[in-house]
Amino acid sequence: MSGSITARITLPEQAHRGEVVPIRVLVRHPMDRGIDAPGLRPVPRRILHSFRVTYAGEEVFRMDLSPGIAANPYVEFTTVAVETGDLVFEWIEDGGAVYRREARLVVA
Amino acid sequence: MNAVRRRALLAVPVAAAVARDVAAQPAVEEDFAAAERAILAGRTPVAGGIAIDMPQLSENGNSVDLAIKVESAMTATDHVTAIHILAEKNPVPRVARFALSPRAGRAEVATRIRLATTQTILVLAETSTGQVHRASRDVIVILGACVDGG
Amino acid sequence: MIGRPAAALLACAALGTLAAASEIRPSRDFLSPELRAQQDDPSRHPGWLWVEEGEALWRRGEASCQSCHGDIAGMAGVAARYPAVAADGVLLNLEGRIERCRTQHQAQRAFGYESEPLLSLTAAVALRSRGMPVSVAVDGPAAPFVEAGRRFYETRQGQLNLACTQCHDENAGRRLRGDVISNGLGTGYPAYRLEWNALGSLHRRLRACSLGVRATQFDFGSPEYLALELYLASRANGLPIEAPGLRR
Amino acid sequence: MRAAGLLLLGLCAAWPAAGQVAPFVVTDDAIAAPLLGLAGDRARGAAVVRNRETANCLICHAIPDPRERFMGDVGPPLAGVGSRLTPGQIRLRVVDPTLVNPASVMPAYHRVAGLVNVDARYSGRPVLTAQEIEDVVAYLSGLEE
Repeated sequence: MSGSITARITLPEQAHRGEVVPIRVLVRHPMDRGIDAPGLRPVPRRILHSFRVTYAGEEVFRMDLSPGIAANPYVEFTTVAVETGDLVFEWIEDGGAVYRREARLVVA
Repeated sequence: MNAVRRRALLAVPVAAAVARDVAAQPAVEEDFAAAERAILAGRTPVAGGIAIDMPQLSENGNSVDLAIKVESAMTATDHVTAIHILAEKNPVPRVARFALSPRAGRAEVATRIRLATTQTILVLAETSTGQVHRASRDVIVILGACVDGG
Repeated sequence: MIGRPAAALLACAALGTLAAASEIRPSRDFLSPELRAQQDDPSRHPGWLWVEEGEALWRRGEASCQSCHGDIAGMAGVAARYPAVAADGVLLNLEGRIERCRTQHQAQRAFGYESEPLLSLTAAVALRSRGMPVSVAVDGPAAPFVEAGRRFYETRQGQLNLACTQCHDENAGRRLRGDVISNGLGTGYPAYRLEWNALGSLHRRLRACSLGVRATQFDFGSPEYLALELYLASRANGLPIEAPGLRR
Repeated sequence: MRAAGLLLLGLCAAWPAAGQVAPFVVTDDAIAAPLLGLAGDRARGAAVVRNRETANCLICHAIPDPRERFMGDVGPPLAGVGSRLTPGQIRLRVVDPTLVNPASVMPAYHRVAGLVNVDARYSGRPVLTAQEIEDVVAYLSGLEE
């Protein structure tokens, strides 16, 4: 299952082989922490609980998120430029929905 | 979360205030110390080797910038495998866990976290050699005045 | 548009206004260094998520915005001229202008104030004026609206009996608890507000102000807030648009 | 956290009974007599001053308490106010500071007349009751140099 999600992925268009590339990711999500209070209609927790990035055949980054991550999560990490190809970004939401985005990195 | 700061300047958004206040109560609470013990799994942490970049004062507990750099060669034999963020006074003390490999090139991550109140942030970094590095920082969460419960 | 010459005329006619205006500082000057840096950095500013959605909406559909207006880049400077009085005498802010386009030219239903698509489109259009000086018309048909807005701004309201001017002019730069009081300009809206965890309109912020002094909260797009928005823009004439702003 | 929400609910329930403004007489720049002849309580007053839902004094003023952080600076610090002003002068300034200075930015805490666009939820009732005013006066009078 895969849905659409608004994400802004910032990375250099080009990099040299072996260069450490910074990647910044903003994704639109309320990160609902859930409500379970007496007298209120219970609202289930709904957050993006995992985020993984694969590139050139391997997982290069993974993050487990909690309700303690700010709404519209922001993540910054680095990866070594190994070959021209797509970085695949995948978020898993409570309930099992998976969101996927790709961004191309050209390696010279 | 954010009970104190979120309490409106005025007593208007009552239902919203109640809802927000209890929003982050986990079904089963794991306390801060227990969370740290579980990650350490019997290992004794080494102080240092971690730089935490976070403002000493945070204007709004909804979004606190946090950047972490761990000293590591990030080679196949010696690299950081995991970085953990724990928040002492959050309803859920385990805020995030990052899994890294040598493909990261550097052990540097940044994110934005929610803080219920003024507290201590703890960072643990596990390495492929079995070590755990430990560093902490205090952060003051400013009580805002112009809040509307939105 | 006649925005800038008109503003200059008004300033000459009323030296008092000119003197006061010279003390008004851009909203960004009141932000913490962290927030200011983030406002300037699209890769870290969550408001850009809405901009992205707005730019997609601009191109969407058969009778898209783009089919009449061309690329959204052509919207440069437009947001700086709003609120403005339309030919039929109605005061429109940028949101109102977009809604009119929807209903009159695109034969679509209005998005509705504070709806996600309207916020997104407004943010995308406003971004095209980012850094440009506010230049709203304050004379001619706009004059009575500016005057109504000024009266609202200067009237003590609510159970706490406070006028906007008492905080945003007389006490700007001082602290309410941990909050620094700004000059109360709307130049950053729609803005991503950390308290909301979302993008919101100036009128949403004004409703929070009214709540803060325990005064009647007027509706989104109400005549009261529209006139106030124009008056705030007249105070900001010459200062840069910051939208999408980042606020605590 | 949950207690905070319940407290708010409690305040709402108390509103209808609180919609009264006590009569007072201004002599020079003071209200010499306690409102309704009530006795103030310093500890209760200290709580009212800190309460963000009612008086919310610290949004604008600082009090001499190192445990309080991020107090406002729109109004003067309250340390030593008990030495600078008599209880009657403090009472008038809390009840309605516009009677001392019409342009005062400080809200009137015990007034309902002449207010504009008051939200219906607050209409017809003062910010503080006569008892709360007396408690605040007792607390502030005790802040001596």
